[in-house]
Amino acid sequence: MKIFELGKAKSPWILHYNTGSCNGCDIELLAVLTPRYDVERFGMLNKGNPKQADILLITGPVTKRCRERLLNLYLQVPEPKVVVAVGTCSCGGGVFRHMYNVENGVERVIPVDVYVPGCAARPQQIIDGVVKALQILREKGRALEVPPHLKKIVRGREGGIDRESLLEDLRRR
Amino acid sequence: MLKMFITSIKNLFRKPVTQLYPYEKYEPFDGYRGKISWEKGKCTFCMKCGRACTSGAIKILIYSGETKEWVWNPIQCIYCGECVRSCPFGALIQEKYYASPITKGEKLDWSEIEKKAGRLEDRWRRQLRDRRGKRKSE
Amino acid sequence: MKTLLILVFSPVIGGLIEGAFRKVNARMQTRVGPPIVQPFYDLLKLLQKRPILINNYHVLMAYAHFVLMATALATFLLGGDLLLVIFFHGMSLAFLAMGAYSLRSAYSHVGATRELFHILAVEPPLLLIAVNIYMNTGTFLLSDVFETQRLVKIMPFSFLALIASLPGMLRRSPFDVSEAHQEIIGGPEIEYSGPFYAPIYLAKWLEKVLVAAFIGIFFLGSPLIVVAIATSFILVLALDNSTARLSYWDMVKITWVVALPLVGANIFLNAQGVL
Amino acid sequence: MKKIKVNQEICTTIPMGSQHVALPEPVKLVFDTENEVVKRVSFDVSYVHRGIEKSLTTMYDFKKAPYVVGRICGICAIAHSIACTVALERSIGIDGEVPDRVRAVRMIGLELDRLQSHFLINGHLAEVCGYENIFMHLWRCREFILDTADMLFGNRVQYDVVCVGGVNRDIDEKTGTRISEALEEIEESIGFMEEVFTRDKTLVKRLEGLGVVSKDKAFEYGLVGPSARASGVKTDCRIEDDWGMYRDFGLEIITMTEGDALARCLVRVLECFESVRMIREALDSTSPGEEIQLRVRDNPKKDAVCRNEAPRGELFYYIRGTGKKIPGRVKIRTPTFANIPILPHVMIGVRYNDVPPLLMSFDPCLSCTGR
Repeated sequence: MKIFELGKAKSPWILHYNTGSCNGCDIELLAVLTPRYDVERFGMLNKGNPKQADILLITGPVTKRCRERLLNLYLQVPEPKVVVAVGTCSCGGGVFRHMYNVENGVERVIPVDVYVPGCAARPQQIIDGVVKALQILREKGRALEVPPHLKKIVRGREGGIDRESLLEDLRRR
Repeated sequence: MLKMFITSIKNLFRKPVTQLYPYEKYEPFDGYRGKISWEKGKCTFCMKCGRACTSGAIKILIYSGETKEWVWNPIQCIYCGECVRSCPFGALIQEKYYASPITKGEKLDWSEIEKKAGRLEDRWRRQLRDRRGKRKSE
Repeated sequence: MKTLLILVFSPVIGGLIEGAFRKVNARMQTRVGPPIVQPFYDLLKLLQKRPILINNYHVLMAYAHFVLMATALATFLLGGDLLLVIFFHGMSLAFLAMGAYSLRSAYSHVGATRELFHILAVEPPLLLIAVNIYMNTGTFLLSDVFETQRLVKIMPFSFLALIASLPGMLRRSPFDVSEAHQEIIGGPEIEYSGPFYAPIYLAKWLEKVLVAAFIGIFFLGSPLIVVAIATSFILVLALDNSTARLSYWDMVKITWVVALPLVGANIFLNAQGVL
Repeated sequence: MKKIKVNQEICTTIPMGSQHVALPEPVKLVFDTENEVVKRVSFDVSYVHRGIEKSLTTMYDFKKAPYVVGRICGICAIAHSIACTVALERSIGIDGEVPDRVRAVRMIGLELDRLQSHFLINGHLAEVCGYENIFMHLWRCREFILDTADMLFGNRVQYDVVCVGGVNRDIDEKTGTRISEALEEIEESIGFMEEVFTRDKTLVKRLEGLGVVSKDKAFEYGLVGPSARASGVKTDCRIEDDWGMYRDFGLEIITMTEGDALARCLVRVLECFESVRMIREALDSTSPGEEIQLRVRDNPKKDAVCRNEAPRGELFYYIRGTGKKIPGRVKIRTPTFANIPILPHVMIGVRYNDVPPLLMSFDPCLSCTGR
């Protein structure tokens, strides 16, 4: 229905998690909420609650202690969801690449949809990234609309993703 | 408390300070450390920029023949400008525009390129060593 | 027919009020703010999310919260008993707290306890205001109350008491203790997600309509009714933007100390026949 | 530590973190509360350990070190860069030759950073108190400071302006005059901040008498920075280990005696005035056009330390030079590391709703602490 289409990409509620970044991107993320940039124009709210979030904004190169928490948070966000890696170090490690306690980037732990470059990412870049994420959110929302007779099969297939197997996969790495 | 109360009500009738960014164009200050652009003609592939780069965002792939490649990863760069300062030929210029975000498909496979550059550099070093060894033995 | 109209239109008006709240709040902070129909976008999105169920009881309580809030509003607008309205309103908040207690989440428990304090703070002034209305009109039945004109003239202090308990009812700073975003991230509603959060979101709109109707009672028959409602809401928002959050104990104390004597004074003056 | 008996059965355990709205950084605090009064606290701060000290002795040569240590913490990035650079310069033995202009530019960078950091934390403190409007206003004012930094150094957060032997870019006269204009605007907004933290009733009511640290306690736990100064301890590394020209400019150490959360905020506010004065002095005392970068030929060869006053307090760098390109040992002691041990002691007996403001009043930076 057309009216349902409207709601898809108009109200992204964000969840922000710092996985060991330098705080630079985190404070820019907070700055994005303040009067100069004001992303509430796009309906974006900092919910801070994974169960009510749509967009995960992740900063930092994912330290080894953070990755299980990151995975937990990712699994708690209901679909459709989009992951945005904010800042150089969450995209590929940045200066922290190949340090001993660091997974090089968020993509090693959870799938990432949009990469926002910059060290630290400017508010303008973050807004650009969010706008891009909104398009992806709309597409993902469409992909969720599976015809009812196929729903059983799809659900069965998606049941394969559970926390234990993902954790096992992480430990093996 | 009272002052903020009055200010809040006054703000209702003032213009908001928000920049409507994606709809309103934003011009960065001169001297903003943005994207790195590379001029092919001036570059001699001396690898100084690659060595100066803190985060390893510049890789120079020197294949066996004349084919050489300068690769810069926008999502690995920390935009410190050290490569621009280290370039003796002025082949690198830092633009004042920031890089835009990219999606999954547009991303370079950086670990693959890192490996490749390492392999090529090793080979190149070995060749250099062999040549020196030959010269010494002669 | 009237019932149907109320059922359809009150959420729409509630959504618009909620949108206006967010817009005005943003403008007070010198921001642009979301479009005024933003709450509807939010609701549509919530309905389309993949559901995550925690336990059945939890979800049941969310729906009970919504249904009782809707009943309270319908009773009010259809001219039912004022005491019933207040009872339904309090009951609906209690259901929210009960839903929050059904989990093992610490934030949820803290939020639920605060929600109960919330009921404790807000309901007594409302009840006393109802008693005051009964004194002046001789009935609790709203359909009869609707016929009296400009109640504010004879009970101005009660109206002030209602204004004083508004920040508590609308969960605005200084009394937004039960959702306290920076402390317990939404309190009782923290574990609801997607389509199960939607009824709670809707109930919030309905509560705003209910509050607006409560203010409207005092200005019946006056052309200023809309202006009065809008002004009191703007005052609440300005207060929200000029105070820090206080503790739940302060909320109960301040609401009672300010609102109860005001209503009491009005009752006394009405009894003496001064007003 | 105060001994309070904890009844396990009626206790509610409230975890806070590692992901929480009031915390921009991952830190886990677990509170055992009775009737929302905190009875026991446990801390876990090492979520952000990345191994930067190790990498400085294995991966990066000393010329890249200022850029890498800048990424320890984005809020006090330039404080880290300067401390590292000064320590390296002392290790190489060129710290006496650094021209005055370089010192001035570094001072301007550090003081701008201090300004934005103090605005940031005071705004965030107001937000966790539930006072959203102050947060929005202070962060709007903070944008002026960030714009100034953007104009001067080419970035908003990570300035990356310091390098071993000098600075990367000079401030020309045109920008200098523009900064002086911006400084007036900044001073006005500091005045606004002062008014808020002294006059605003609800905010003062919440912060007054919250988490009192006496002078003796502050000595005992070795507090640093604004938290120590709010308790009356007169300490400032800008005076004690002067790499710039702070002693010449007559920097005043601001102290207060109350030692509560409000005093910590007010110390920060008053320091902002002092920072603005320092920037003005630095701009006036030197002129552009001098040499801004020394040629560094040697490698670090001596042991050297540098103590620098970051926005949060004393920042300590120790570098062991080995004569090679890569130093043998880099030791960093960050301000928050010194400020954390007292937190469990002041938190006991506090209501849970006062915990986020109390935590924020100490201005914790876990990225520094975890490294």
